[in-house]
Amino acid sequence: MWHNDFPALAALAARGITYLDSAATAQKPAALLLALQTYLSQGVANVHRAGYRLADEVTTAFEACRDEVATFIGAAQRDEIVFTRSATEAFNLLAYALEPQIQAGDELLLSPLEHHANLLPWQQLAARRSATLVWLPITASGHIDMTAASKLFNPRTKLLAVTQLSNVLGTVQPVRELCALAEQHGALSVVDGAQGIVHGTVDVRALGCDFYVFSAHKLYGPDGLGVLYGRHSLLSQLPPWQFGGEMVQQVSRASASFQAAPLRFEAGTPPISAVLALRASLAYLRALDRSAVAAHEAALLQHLKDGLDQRAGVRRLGDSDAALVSFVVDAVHHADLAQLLDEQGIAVRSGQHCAHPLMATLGVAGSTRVSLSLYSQDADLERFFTALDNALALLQEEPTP
Amino acid sequence: MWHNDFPALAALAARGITYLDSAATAQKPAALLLALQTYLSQGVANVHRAGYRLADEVTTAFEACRDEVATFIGAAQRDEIVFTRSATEAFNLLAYALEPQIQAGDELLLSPLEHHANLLPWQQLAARRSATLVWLPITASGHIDMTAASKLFNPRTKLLAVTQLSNVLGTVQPVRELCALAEQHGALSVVDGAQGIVHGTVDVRALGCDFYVFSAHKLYGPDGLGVLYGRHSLLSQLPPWQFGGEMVQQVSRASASFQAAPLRFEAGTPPISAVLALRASLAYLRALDRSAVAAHEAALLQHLKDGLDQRAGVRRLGDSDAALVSFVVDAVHHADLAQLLDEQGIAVRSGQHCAHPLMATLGVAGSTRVSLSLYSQDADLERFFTALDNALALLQEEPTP
Amino acid sequence: MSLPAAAQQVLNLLQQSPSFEGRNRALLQLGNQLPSFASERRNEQDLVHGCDSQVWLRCAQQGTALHFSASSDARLIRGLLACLLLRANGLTAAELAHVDWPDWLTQLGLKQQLSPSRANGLNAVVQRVLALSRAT
Amino acid sequence: MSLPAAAQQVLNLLQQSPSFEGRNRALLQLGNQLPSFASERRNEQDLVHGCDSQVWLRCAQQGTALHFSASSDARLIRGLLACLLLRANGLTAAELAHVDWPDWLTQLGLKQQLSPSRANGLNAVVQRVLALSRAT
Ligand SMILES: Cc1ncc(COP(=O)(O)O)c(C=O)c1O
Ligand SMILES: Cc1ncc(COP(=O)(O)O)c(C=O)c1O
Repeated sequence: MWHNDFPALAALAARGITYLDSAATAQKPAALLLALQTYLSQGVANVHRAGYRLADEVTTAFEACRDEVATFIGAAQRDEIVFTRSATEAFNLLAYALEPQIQAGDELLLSPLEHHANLLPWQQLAARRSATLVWLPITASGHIDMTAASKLFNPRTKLLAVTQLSNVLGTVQPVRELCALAEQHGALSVVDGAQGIVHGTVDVRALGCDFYVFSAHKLYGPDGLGVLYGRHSLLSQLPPWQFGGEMVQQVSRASASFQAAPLRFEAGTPPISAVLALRASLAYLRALDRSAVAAHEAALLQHLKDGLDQRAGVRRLGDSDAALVSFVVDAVHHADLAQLLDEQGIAVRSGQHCAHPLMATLGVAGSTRVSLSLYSQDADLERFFTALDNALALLQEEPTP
Repeated sequence: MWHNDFPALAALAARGITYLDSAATAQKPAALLLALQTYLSQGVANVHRAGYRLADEVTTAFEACRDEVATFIGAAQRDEIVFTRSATEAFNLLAYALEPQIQAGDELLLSPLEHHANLLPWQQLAARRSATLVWLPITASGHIDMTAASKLFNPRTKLLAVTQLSNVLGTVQPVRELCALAEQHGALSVVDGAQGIVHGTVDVRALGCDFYVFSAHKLYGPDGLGVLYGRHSLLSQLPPWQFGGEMVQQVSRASASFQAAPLRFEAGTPPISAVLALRASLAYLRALDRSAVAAHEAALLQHLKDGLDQRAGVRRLGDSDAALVSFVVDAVHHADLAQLLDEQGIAVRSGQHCAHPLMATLGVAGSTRVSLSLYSQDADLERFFTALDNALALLQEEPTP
Repeated sequence: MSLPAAAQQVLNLLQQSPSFEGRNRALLQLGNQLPSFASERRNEQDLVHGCDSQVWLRCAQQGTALHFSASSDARLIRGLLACLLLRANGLTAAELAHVDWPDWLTQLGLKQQLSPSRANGLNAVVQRVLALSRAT
Repeated sequence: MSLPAAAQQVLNLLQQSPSFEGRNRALLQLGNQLPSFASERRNEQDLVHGCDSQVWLRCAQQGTALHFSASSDARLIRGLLACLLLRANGLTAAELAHVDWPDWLTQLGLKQQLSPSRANGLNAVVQRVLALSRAT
């Protein structure tokens, strides 16, 4: 139903391509294309400290997006929203800006489900500060084990960094409970919402997290833009990380003073058109019936799981709660499967999904991931299953001796 | 002549707006709008390690832009080109990645002309490492004084960071000579090409710099994208700075190994559509007769300087060589002038232009900056002068007692 | 809430002179009337951040009525400040809290100037006026 | 430069079976014929980075002729490797330098597979073949 709002889908269909990789990046609604085209064809300007009305208009629209993001995720204040290049940059900003707060022997609590973006910055921070990464165990279904987790918090725990929705398993994590534990133990909490925000309503205050991160391009928005939410009392205390124009108050040859958050974290010319484009995407999403979307995605997910379970040799990894499923096939290499699916126009992810430690934990070299979005349809899954059957027919054949 | 290639100019003209702030950000050619629209409406995909043909196509186009940037600036190899969020991010990347090479007592050589983006990252680095910033004197015309400069290099000099073209004065700096001095003294050289690349052909090998930085949005390209060029022998030795997906080789819970440059510096999903858009802008620029462009801009600049020099009380800052002029007016506050110009539809920059130390050096609180581009026209300047005369008629009137 | 007399006057003045010249000449005149700060009173704590010119603002209390004085090194900005002060002066903190500033500037034909992203800092000045009034 | 006989055979085989099934079955068969590496010979230095599957490649010299052996844990990739090796084996380093790989894969109907951005790593394998041949 919503899929007519996404012009690329028709173009892909015309080429025989079925896009089932929305967890990597989502196709864009027409509203986004229009917003970009309008901005770029009506006159661009740089933002902040506008001396003329065009710059004032652009800045106002830019800052309006900050308000809309704040509303979208339930932030208490607009200045809790920082625009970054991507989710990845947001995690790096945090890992550098929090560095002074981490001492030797401190513990950073991570799950083995984490995407490299929410793992490597902490791994590097731990190395720089002689801190320790502590790993939250996961259950067979791919959920963080809360009983085990609660025992891992201790006075040395300084930070919790967990994903809301695994980009490999599709499992929804007990983030609210974990953040509550973190708070009880005086630890900071960082939630990776890159996947989570796409498939459910987010309320950062209800989650109780200190920081929340996502990328616009997965949320039907533009690439080149990420969002960092930070609780005001914490964000406003973090030192700036990148330096340049617009984030300063006074600069002399010897020293400088900086703006308050969020501007102090937005050095230089920001991705203006991406911010305006995100605004259009959020407006589009806001106008949807989100419970209808959720129901649609849930039905698709069930269809996907059932279909996979019916196929011999196919084993799902974990038990997905939302939007995506990874699987392996006995005696079939995921790279071979990827190649045969691609030849049949099926665009799915194959490999380690930027989550090497998780793959090691699961004991698999790689997997095939099918991911869904609000514009996915049952027909997409039918095409996928047909292609899968064709591929497996070849790959599961006994090798001629 | 070229101004018909920029759709926003007609829209601005229809609103009575004369855009003379291209040094802040440039309007976009139709070719860029088309490239964006095509990409977004034909099907987006994430880049690198493609498992299917759509991702392969997008990655190929993305990487082709790297080749085109390399050619555009005369880099020896494509892998000397790193895509960043902006020029600002590129300077920050350098200042963090070079940090291990800077020791207490080392000297970093800067000019007082630098934009905050090419000043603050070094100021912060100097503070972190107890290094010293040493300032290259400038002449009355606003050029780095080479005689004085040559005496400032010494064995403690570790790095030279200078702008190619001042964003406040429009003066072209003796970058080639300075880089040669840096090389002789074993110092690294960083050139800020944010303005320079827009108004002349750049050949990084002829310049002899180690690093060269610019922003796409000033070069008729998209916002949200910067470029860092690094000499291969140096860039390939720099440690990564931001961490996340795509920049790794192997990741375990305890450690990680990284890709070679440039990918090691491009953590996470890059600004893909901006890279594709830049490619379109570069193709557009390549097709122009660049000497005709240079002649056009030179004639406009002369028109601008002459016009300003004819007005009583108007004093130009420095002696611009290219593309932009800053001026002050006796007994007139730049903020008042900005307001009256804006009311008449003139979009020019007013203030300190992200160059506080330069303003302090020049002894002015701020200035008005008119900046030109290849799409500027004499008629734009005529409208500017009319508005200027109207504004000054009011502001230079004797105050009623 | 009726307009203070001084505010009514400035309204009349600006509404009578809607042209570019007229409006700005009026603003310049208004600015000239602003009592100028002696330079020793231009201290850091009265400086309003976020303005492209230097703007000082202070607040005094006479009974429950508040009186603001302000200055700037830019003449037109002084005129804009005058427009704000003529509307604000003499009001109580409670009354001030109810002033519809966007509406006031719209009536004066100066609405654009109040945008938070404007380098003139007028919005920052209004915020400071309100903060000072709350602090009394 | 005429094609080695084995290369001509694989060309015929793939050109005779242009369908999805035919081509891939042929590739799988070719892959099965690839002498498999004993696992103790799968050492780190023979591993070709940049492939989604694990690919090993080594080179031996017989006179001036080069002989490559390769393997992978993925069967179709093995087939693709076989296509490369059948074209390369027996050539001298000088001859190898002149092989037009994109053209060869185009003839086989496999051109897409050689893209540098492909996770299959075939491009990386070709680069390694050339590097090894230059090193002899
Ligand atoms: C769970 C998760 N976190 C973080 C990221 C990183 O996002 P980006 O590459 O946009 O920075 C991703 C994207 O793959 C993801 O799936
Ligand atoms: C000389 C110079 N350097 C650096 C920059 C910073 O560019 P950006 O804001 O795109 O990072 C600018 C832009 O104003 C500039 O003019």
